[in-house]
Amino acid sequence: MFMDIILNTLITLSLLGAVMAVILYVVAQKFKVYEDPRIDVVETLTPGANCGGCGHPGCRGFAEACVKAESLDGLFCPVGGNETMKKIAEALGRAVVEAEPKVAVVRCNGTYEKRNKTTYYDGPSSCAIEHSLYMGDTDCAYGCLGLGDCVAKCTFDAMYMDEESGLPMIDENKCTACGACVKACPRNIIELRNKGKKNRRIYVSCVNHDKGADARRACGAACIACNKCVKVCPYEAIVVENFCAYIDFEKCKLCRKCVAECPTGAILEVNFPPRKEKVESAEETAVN
Amino acid sequence: MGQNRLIVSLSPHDHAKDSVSKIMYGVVIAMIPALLVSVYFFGLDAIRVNLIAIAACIFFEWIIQKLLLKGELTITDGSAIVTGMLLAFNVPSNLPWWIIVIGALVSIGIGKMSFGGLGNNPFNPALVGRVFLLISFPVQMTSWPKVQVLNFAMTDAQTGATPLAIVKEGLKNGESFSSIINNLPTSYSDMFFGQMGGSLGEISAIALIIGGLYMLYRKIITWHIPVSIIATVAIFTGILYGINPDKYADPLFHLLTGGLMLGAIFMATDMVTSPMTAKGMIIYGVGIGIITVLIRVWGAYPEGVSFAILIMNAFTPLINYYVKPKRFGEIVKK
Amino acid sequence: MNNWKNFTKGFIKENPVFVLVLGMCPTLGVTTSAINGLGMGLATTFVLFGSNVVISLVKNFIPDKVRIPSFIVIIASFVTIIDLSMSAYVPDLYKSLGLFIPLIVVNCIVLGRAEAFASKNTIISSAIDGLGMGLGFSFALTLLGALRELLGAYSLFGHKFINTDGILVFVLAPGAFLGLAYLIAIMKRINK
Amino acid sequence: MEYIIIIISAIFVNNIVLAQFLGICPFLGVSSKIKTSLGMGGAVLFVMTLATIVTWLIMNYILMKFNIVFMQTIAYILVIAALVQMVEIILKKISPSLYQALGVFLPLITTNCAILGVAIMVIQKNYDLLQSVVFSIGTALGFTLALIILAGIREQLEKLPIPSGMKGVPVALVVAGILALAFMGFAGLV
Amino acid sequence: MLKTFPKGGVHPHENKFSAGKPIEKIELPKQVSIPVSQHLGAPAQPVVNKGDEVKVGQLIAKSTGFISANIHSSVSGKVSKIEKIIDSTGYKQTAIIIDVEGDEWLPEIDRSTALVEDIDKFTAEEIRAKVAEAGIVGLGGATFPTNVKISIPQGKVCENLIINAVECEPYLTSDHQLMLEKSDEIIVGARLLQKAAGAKKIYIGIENNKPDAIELLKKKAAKYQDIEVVALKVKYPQGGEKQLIKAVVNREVPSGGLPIDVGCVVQNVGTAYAVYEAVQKNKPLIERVVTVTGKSVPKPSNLLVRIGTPVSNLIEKAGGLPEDTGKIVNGGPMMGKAVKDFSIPVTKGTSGILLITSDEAKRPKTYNCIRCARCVFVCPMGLEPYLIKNMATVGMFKELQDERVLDCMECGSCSFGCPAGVPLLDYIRLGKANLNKILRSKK
Repeated sequence: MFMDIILNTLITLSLLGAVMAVILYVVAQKFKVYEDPRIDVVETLTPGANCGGCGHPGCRGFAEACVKAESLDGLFCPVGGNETMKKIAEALGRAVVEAEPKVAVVRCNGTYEKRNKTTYYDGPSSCAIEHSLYMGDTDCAYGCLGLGDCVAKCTFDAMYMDEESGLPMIDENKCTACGACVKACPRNIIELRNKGKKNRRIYVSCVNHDKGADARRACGAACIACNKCVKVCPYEAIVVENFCAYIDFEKCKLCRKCVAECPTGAILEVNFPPRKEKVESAEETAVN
Repeated sequence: MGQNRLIVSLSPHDHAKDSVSKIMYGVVIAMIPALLVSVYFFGLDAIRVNLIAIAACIFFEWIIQKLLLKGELTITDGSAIVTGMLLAFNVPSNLPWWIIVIGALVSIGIGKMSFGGLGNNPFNPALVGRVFLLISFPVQMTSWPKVQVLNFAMTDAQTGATPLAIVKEGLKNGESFSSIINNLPTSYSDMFFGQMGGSLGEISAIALIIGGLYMLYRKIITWHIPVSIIATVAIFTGILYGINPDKYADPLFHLLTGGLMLGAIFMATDMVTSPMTAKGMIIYGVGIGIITVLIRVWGAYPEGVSFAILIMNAFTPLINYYVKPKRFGEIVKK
Repeated sequence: MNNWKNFTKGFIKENPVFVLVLGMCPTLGVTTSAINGLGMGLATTFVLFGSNVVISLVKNFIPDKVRIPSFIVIIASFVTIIDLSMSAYVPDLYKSLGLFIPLIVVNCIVLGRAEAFASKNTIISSAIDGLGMGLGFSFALTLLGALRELLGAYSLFGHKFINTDGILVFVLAPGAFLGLAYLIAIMKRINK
Repeated sequence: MEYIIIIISAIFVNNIVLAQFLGICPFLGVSSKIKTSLGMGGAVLFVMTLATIVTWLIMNYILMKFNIVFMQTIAYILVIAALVQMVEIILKKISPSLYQALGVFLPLITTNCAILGVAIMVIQKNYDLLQSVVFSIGTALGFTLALIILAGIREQLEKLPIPSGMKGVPVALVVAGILALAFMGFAGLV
Repeated sequence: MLKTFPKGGVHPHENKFSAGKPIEKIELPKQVSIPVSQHLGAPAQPVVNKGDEVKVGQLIAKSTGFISANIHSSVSGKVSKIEKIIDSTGYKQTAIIIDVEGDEWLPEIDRSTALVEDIDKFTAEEIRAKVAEAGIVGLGGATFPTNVKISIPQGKVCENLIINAVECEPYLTSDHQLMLEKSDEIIVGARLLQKAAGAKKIYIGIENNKPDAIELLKKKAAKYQDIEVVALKVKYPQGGEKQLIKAVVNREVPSGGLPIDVGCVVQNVGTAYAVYEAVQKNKPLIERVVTVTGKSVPKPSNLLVRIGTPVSNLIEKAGGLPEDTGKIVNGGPMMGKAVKDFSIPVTKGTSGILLITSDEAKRPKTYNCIRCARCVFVCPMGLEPYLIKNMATVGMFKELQDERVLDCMECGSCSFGCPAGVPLLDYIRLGKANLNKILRSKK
């Protein structure tokens, strides 16, 4: 009796298992869908943040794109950075494009002090809406509106609004250069720039296209396209276009000459040691 | 410049000057006739219940906003008063104070503030509170004091069942509807004016209708929901009555008793929890009507309006999702 | 030290109910009283412990393809054991837990731990993990059960404090949902 | 009439989710979008009916015959696991979009206690095969109904500022709690 | 029962303070700034240079595309500069700035007030050419080039010309006053438009709050079989093209379609007058009637203003800037645009300048949406503003296409009636703009 039960149990279970296995096998064969197994492999290598910073719908989308693409050119996971890309390249047996680490930079220095408000904007706290309405509550039609659309879009908690200046600030340690803020800004002020050696960067913190006098009238920190920086730059890294200077971060060697030269202080330097006295006085004049 | 800056905003630059608090206080005004009737029949107890409920609702909203949500205080918008009054209208006038406070806590805490306050709640907060109490304290919630005209002594009044419960019980025992209704102490005109047992705000159909007309006039509600509920109940029960007048109560009885009028005019029309389109409102109203009759006729509870409204509240997002207003210039696909 | 961490994480930081939101069905279904919650929790702990140990033992013999089915069979065996022994030794408790005992087999926690932990770790740490998680689960269930019993019947582990009916909703279905909702919300706040 | 009562009871009065607490995981997990929840409901309806039939047959014609009823849990879970995998494979082929939408929750149907629960319940209730099928259909419909209602409410809440502590599971549970409260009104209907 | 459109609409306070005030000519300013983009479509290309002498009516910027319009000098004098100035859009646009010297008109412009009724001397082709030459755009506010509208595309037939004399915007009275003073010219202008578009019938739609204009036009139109003056119930936004067509001839312009799809062309009364002047008097569009009004304005008036005159001159003429002015709106209160400062010039689309006191200028307090459904009930296009707002807030722009957000004509009825004070239209615009961006990038 006891043996019977055990025997029955064994037989039924193994039979059941076998039948199920056969059915499953048949079904699996019949309804086979080919899916590149490498997609799964790559997906496990991604950070899984699903932030969309790479331009693909989520990490699996990125993995699919990686597997399908001929080469990994143009495919870069901003969150995982080079390390992740290296791993993916290894897994797929391809060469990886080394990308300089980047960081988001707000190219507007129009603090409350530097820019007078000329109207009172009454509406939802959204840059996009204010931008669609008019040039903004200051006389500068290009600068930051200060309502924090970029901060709201940052999923890495790397941005905050500085209450004193009314400008968004970026925590460079948290910033993954995913570009969400760049897309969020209706005025295209935010740019992804190379992090630079020792995290040092120099950039023109202004994007206005007004003539010098107009720009100056609207904002004390505006680039007035005086061309002084262009003249002083030994590496031809600076160009002035549409009444605004731009420093090419690929060419810039961080010599800091332009910073001292700028009459409005529109060129900013980040993470440099403090200057010697002479230069400081130059900065002072820039502020005045 | 500086101090004399022009204001710039998107159009329109004019506003109808209506506001949420005006609407809420409008509802409060509309409830006053029913409140007066309840005082007339239940005495000071009616005022006691109302005051406790309103005070508790305001207090809980204030404390939750202050301590937990740390958001902007919105108690002045009057919605807590409406919730408190509706909750009070839905309970017997002799309910112990602590049960009312629990009801207010559930209404505000669970029904409203859990979702972030006014406008976000998918369910009518007062009804959440009332159903919670009904299921938690079945005894206290279903012993209704008998009406006594202008009795202001705070004595314990006798309690009795509502006409709905009496009829339901009688029908279950196999009596015919006509014999039950003839033995009932309340006539249809009594029911119309409110001289019957029940929750304190639901007794007088005429007072509720006056309030409803006022809200219609103020454009706080539209006709769709109340009319569709009442019509559905009338038609559905009419059919049943037509099939077997002994086994089922007549439509007029269903319309005048219980919380139907209160539900149709004040509870179901709660803006936050009812559909957005005219078509959707009618579907919603018909749904409430059908479920009400189902529960009243075949369910375990004598009264089903509260449940019916809560259930249709749950369906409201789906109705909004599937029922769209007629778009201008829509090309009709054939 | 590491083992201690493995053991305690199940209580607050990775509590299967409050934080991972797994095993909701028994959590809601049986917690009408503290004792039911505790009983269910301990039964689950037994299965978790047993299956974790066995799986970490046999993990090397099982081919990857049939991993999950084998795990399920192992788990199901332990469930059957506890099912039968409970019906024999604690029939009252067994009756009130009812359907939920055989349903331990589909409790996401059990399979989840097997897959995520036991199939990759040694016996000792798997056992500790299973025990910790199980006790964390029991803790959650007991807490919810106690809350519901306290509010719903004014009693705790069968001791009546006030001799009337409580707020009945809490021993009924809606109370389970509401009680758990606010417990999770509170836990969220604590974990922050 | 008997079958109608079974169905109404399974959908409204003893709703599998709101009254019996089975299938809570997918109930909370797949209820953020109306479309997904409809798909999930369909999948559950299909798997549940199929599983009930198969397990009923196994119970009555194998386990009882060989007197090894205690093997119920093990045998059932095997069958269900295999069935789910089968559905998954078929769905992947027939409707990739639905497969994508249901994603991780298809395997979760295996561990959906509603399926196993119903399979066990029909045995406990001594239903015959037809009754079992009707019961499982009704239960699945009840599950889908609860799922869609919750999905509708959650889709609406998603666009509103909910207190941060309540976001996600807690608010879904509160909604479920109030729903359960409301569904208690159906008590005594059958 | 008066005719109206069936779905939605609101009743803002009319506040027509300047009603019945005769049209006054305003003195020439010292300097005018004439933006090159005063119309829908591509900006015109300046054809004068700094230092050039120009006369009144001289072409100073040429239309650059199919949808574009000529710009003429409204004064005589010297071009002082061509530069970017802030205009009523709130952005900087290129404008031709002219220092006024004297008032010397081009000789071919007939400045007499004699009525020229004969329309048979022109063919439809010639009328269209003259309209295009004169740079006429829709004067109701949309500023769509008129010649494009009356050039009926192949395969379509224009049955009805509807003259939009609704003026449903509160406060504004410029069209009303124009009808009272220039009724004969308007009728001739309408017939010119009819001929150009080949329409069988003319309807003139007027809201019932202008009984004097209805009566006068009915009298003047009596001798023409094919002109019908239709009195309409007062309801905003009846002046919207689609609503007007629905109200007058009960046809529904399909979603995404144009009035011509249902055989209609709609023209503003002001446009009809401008067409009359352009065709019969050779006068390009260089001036228009502007209402200057507001609750605190000392002298609400209807002014005949040269294009390019600074708004501050108009306000001066209407009695000066009231002290508590909080907002200046170019247009009416429902669809007008708040402007940034007083120096902006009057353009072809400026139908009114509305001054709002500072306490009324502030928007009402915002509550949570209580889903009262008023926005759904008042939306004349049958949309669900609350839903669009919610979706735009969480960034579901692509899905907005299914909610037909592009049908929104931004009448503002939803924001106007919202008891919670939610700026629904702001978000709808945001959604529209983002959806358009997505659609454009797809192309």
